[in-house]
Amino acid sequence: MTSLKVNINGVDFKNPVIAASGTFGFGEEYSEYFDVSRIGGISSKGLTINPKAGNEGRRLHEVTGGLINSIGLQNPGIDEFIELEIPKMRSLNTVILANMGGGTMDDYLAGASKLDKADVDIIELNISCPNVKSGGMAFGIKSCVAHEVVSEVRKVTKKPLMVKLSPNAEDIVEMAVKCREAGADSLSLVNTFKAMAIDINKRKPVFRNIFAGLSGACIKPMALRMTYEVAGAVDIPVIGMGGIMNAEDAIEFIMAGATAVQVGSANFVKPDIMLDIIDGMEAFMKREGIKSIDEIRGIARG
Amino acid sequence: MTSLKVNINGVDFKNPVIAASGTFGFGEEYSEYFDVSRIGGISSKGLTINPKAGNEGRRLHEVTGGLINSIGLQNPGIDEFIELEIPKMRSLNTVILANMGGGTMDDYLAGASKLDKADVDIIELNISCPNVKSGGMAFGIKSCVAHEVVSEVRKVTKKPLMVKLSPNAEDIVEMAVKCREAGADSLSLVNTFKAMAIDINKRKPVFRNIFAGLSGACIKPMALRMTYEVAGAVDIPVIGMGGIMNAEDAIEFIMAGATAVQVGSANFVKPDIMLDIIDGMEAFMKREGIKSIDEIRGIARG
Amino acid sequence: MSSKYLKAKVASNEKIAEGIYRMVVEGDYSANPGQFYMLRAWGVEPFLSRPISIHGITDAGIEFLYEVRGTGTEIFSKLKAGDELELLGPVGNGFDLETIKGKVAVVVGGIGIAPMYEVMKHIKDSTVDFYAGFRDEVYSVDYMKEYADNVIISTESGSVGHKGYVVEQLDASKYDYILSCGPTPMMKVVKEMGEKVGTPVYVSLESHMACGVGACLGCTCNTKKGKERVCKEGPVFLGEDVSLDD
Amino acid sequence: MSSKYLKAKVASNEKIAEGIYRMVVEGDYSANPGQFYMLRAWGVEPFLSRPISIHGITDAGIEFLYEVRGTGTEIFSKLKAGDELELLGPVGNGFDLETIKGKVAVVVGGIGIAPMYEVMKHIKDSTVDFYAGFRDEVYSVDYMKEYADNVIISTESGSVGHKGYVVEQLDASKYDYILSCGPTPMMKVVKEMGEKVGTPVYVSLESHMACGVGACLGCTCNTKKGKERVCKEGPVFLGEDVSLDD
Ligand SMILES: Cc1cc2nc3c(=O)[nH]c(=O)nc-3n(C[C@H](O)[C@H](O)[C@H](O)COP(=O)(O)OP(=O)(O)OC[C@H]3O[C@@H](n4cnc5c(N)ncnc54)[C@H](O)[C@@H]3O)c2cc1C
Ligand SMILES: Cc1cc2nc3c(=O)[nH]c(=O)nc-3n(C[C@H](O)[C@H](O)[C@H](O)COP(=O)(O)OP(=O)(O)OC[C@H]3O[C@@H](n4cnc5c(N)ncnc54)[C@H](O)[C@@H]3O)c2cc1C
Ligand SMILES: Cc1cc2nc3c(=O)[nH]c(=O)nc-3n(C[C@H](O)[C@H](O)[C@H](O)COP(=O)(O)O)c2cc1C
Ligand SMILES: Cc1cc2nc3c(=O)[nH]c(=O)nc-3n(C[C@H](O)[C@H](O)[C@H](O)COP(=O)(O)O)c2cc1C
Ligand code: FES
Ligand code: FES
Repeated sequence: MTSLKVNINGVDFKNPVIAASGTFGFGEEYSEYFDVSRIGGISSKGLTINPKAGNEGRRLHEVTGGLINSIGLQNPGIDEFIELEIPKMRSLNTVILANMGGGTMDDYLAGASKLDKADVDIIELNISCPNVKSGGMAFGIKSCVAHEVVSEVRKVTKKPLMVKLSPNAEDIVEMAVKCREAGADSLSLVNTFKAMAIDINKRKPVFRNIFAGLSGACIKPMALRMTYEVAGAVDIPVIGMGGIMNAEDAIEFIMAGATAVQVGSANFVKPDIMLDIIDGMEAFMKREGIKSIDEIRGIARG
Repeated sequence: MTSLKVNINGVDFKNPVIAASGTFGFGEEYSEYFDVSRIGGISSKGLTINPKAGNEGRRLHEVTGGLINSIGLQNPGIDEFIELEIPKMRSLNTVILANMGGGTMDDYLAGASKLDKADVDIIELNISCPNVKSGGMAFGIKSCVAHEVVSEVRKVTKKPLMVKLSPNAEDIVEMAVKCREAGADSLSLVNTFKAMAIDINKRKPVFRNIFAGLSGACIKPMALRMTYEVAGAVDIPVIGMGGIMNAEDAIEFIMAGATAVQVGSANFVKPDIMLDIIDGMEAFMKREGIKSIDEIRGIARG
Repeated sequence: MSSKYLKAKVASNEKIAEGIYRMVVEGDYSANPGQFYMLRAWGVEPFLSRPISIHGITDAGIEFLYEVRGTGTEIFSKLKAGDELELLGPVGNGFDLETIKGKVAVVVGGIGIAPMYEVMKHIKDSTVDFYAGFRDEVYSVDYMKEYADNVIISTESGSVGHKGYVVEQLDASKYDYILSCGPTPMMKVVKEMGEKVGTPVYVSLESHMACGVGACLGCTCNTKKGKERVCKEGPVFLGEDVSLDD
Repeated sequence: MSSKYLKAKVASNEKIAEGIYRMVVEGDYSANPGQFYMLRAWGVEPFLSRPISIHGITDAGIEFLYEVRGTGTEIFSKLKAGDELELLGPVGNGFDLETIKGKVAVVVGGIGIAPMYEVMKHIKDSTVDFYAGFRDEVYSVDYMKEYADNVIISTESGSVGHKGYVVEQLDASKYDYILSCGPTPMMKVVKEMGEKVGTPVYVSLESHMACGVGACLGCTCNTKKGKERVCKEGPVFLGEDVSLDD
């Protein structure tokens, strides 16, 4: 019997394949296309304490092996999420991660307090959000800033707290260590890479904010490296992501030390790609005589 | 008359398209395939004071939109470069950049002193090399370390000094500013991104050194972003590179503020791709009625 | 009309004008006119699927009419009978053909003609005037005539019909409803003409899309109700509800 | 024998065994037997071109024999007559056929057979024993016989010829020269057999390649003279000069 089951911070997952925040809505949109209950979990679109309209102008730009997005955290706000979306998400019968962002410390704390009482399994704290106070540099760049946010959020919730790291961090390993010290129960990485594109005919940046976030197959080799480094530096579960397109990619992350993986942009390539990934992982394990995913976790670390 | 001419630190380039270090040998290998004198310049393969055999084991791994390499600076050493390669390079009739690396401060200084007296137009200082003294962390990660190397190298050469930045720098803007303060005449960026791959059948990293450098189309959106940021932070010429595959890409870098560009991995896709890029840039300029590349440099910065 | 992700075989794919192709894909389809599909005929590169409107649904399958613009549509243009295509859809809302009745004008520019064949086929108990503008070469109008009471052609080059823009031929006040699809500047003029005389105008918008199913929020436009998704609440909007400014 | 980068049309591309194809590409070619080409039939994805040996050069063009292993060779297998292919080459050194004379053994495993047809064609004033090992299905041997004095087949499954490994059939001491191409473990055995009895063994190596022209130093192997480039100083090396350890 091959088992893909994993446990993260006391929460049981059918398998280690989780839909990444912002690419899967609240799961409902995709439930028309496949049996969403088969995936390990869903990380909700990024939530903020107040509803957010998101960014103006172009929001997407395709590049080789991926895309750049500038959605700007459009979301209905945590209250509406709790009231309208959680019940629907629950009916999808899989683990719910509430992905939460914020522009100030207060936003984070207010959001976390509300989510603490909501019917979600894990809070995924997105620290890639621009810090309003420090001129827009994201919370996730300097470890000391991240440490402060995570410590404070830790105080207001008893839910499992997964901190989602930004690949733009100055030092991803130090960042991981600091977040763990500050009370993170698990870490997920990576968020999107800071990138840009220029429309040479219009002679200006494609995006209003100039910079936006790169995701997709193109970031995988870097995301895998960061996952490997972080998994070696902390003793809490690490959830890897970034450009995972198939079962082989997912297995690389597991062998690098990830407890589970998240799949984001790949959902745009094929709506039910996560089922292919789950089935492919199971087939690989059967072929190699691997009974539990624990047998290969971190195995490439030697 | 459309002119692609540029001048960098007093050196005239026919056009702003330069072959990137390590991807074009010393130029000779490609001269069989096209008229190499048509390109703006050649950055030599990375040189070190002593000959280097480079890394053992697999050196290349293909990924979506690019490749990961672990060559390990294999090169014949600066003496042999000066004696045997420079004369051949000169006969290719284009600008010569001597790309130089090192494992210690002494290596850099000894190398730069020799190159100072050699027939090269520009020294391109590669600070992405692992610093033997600090446990292998590259010189190009922390600005203070880079500042020290550049300052010292500056003292031993009067040649134009171009410092090649690593995208793995903790803060690429601060890095650029520090390198300029330390005496760099120009900056080139980016070198390869720290990445990795795992062979899931062998259950171990593809490369002996585990980590290796990512290049190719996949890195372009990040390299362009860094070029844009750096060009906004310093008043010396910035030479952009990273995933440039065609004329449109090259123009994006120019519009982001680059004085010239380098083309690396794209040479593997089509040996004479730099000619396509040069011709394409010229065609774009004609179509848009642009007489000199100066008219569009940095234009996307608003 | 439930949406699906499926693979199907190309039945035919012919060039009908310079850079314009009509492709028929095998299978059994049903959709609301004005809906579209996310199409794909490649691996990971280009990364995203391409939104293409339903041009027609017949017993033989589904028809797409498309213009070659870049990598994706270029690949479509090279597909041959028997090649495989991935389809996700039908997605989007389409036109509300229960409401749209009476004297109807359909105003299209260039490839904006694509969704309107299936739309006109389903407009009932109405007279339909079909206004079509092209740069130079005229296409698809021949069989469009089947469902139009009047066909009014404009070309910028003057090669066929009125020389100039399609909107120059339109008197919005003559109609109960106007349906429009084409370049944004054209739809903006039509929308304004309708607003001036109180004729409701429906526009079919374009936007860069990733998921196509409403999950990524990449394709939003500004409407009276705030941001709405072109792939979900759209692509068809009531002109007065939606902003056509970039 | 100067190297070029060119585009050429596929003349034919047929499956000759399970997963094995023979492709003929139009044009006028000349090369040293054992050299290879960097082939490409796609845009940027996959990123790198694929090294494929010259299987044969005829008046009709150049022949490649290849096994489908992954994305690149899969794309090759789908090419049809008239499709375009990009070729960079011929590259590498090839076999030194001025030296190789007398009693010659050619020892191949699987798709390692590819370069040897052109090689055997050009071995002059010699007797050539051709040892070919396969897993199960035997291919290309029929026309290889043209240039071989003796053909000795082995299959691991025993379906044809000797059941077992090809090297089990070989007595290195009988030959003046041995030429080998195939899986590294096989070539290692052949090299050692040669070294034991003093027969020079030439091996044709594989390596992951980027540039194919000697510029990137990505394909090096360890030789007595230090690192050498498989794409430039190789792919053919004298066995005793080169290390076959990973
Ligand atoms: C709802 C909808 C229906 C459409 N119906 C049709 C149709 O029936 N026939 C037709 O010819 N075209 C239609 N289009 C436009 C078509 O999707 C684009 O022309 C096509 O995506 C261009 O892809 P490309 O690879 O050829 O061009 P590229 O320029 O290489 O595309 C690059 C990127 O931009 C996106 N893109 C480029 N142009 C557009 C655009 N105008 N709108 C949205 N995304 C774009 C692509 O999806 C891709 O992500 C429709 C668009 C939308 C949104
Ligand atoms: C000098 C030389 C001559 C060759 N001649 C032939 C021939 O005549 N017929 C034939 O069938 N094969 C030949 N090969 C092997 C052939 O190049 C590989 O099978 C092919 O590159 C695999 O590509 P893929 O996309 O199908 O597989 P993938 O596994 O998708 O390739 C992934 C990557 O690995 C590289 N790669 C994979 N396997 C090899 C390999 N064994 N050697 C080098 N690179 C590899 C590819 O270039 C690519 O970068 C030769 C190799 C070399 C070095
Ligand atoms: C359109 C889009 C929206 C995203 N929104 C969020 C978000 O709201 N919160 C968050 O933490 N990450 C967000 N992400 C990042 C993804 O969750 C993921 O970290 C990243 O895309 C890398 O994974 P991938 O390469 O598999 O897409 C978004 C990504 C995309 C493409
Ligand atoms: C095979 C290979 C070898 C390289 N060797 C060097 C080197 O010796 N010195 C250096 O500064 N950069 C080296 N680079 C980095 C390139 O010069 C360039 O900075 C990088 O590849 C990004 O550009 P690209 O995406 O156009 O390749 C090497 C890159 C590759 C792919
Ligand atoms: S394309 Fe994703 S929401 Fe419309
Ligand atoms: S492949 Fe570049 S040196 Fe051989």
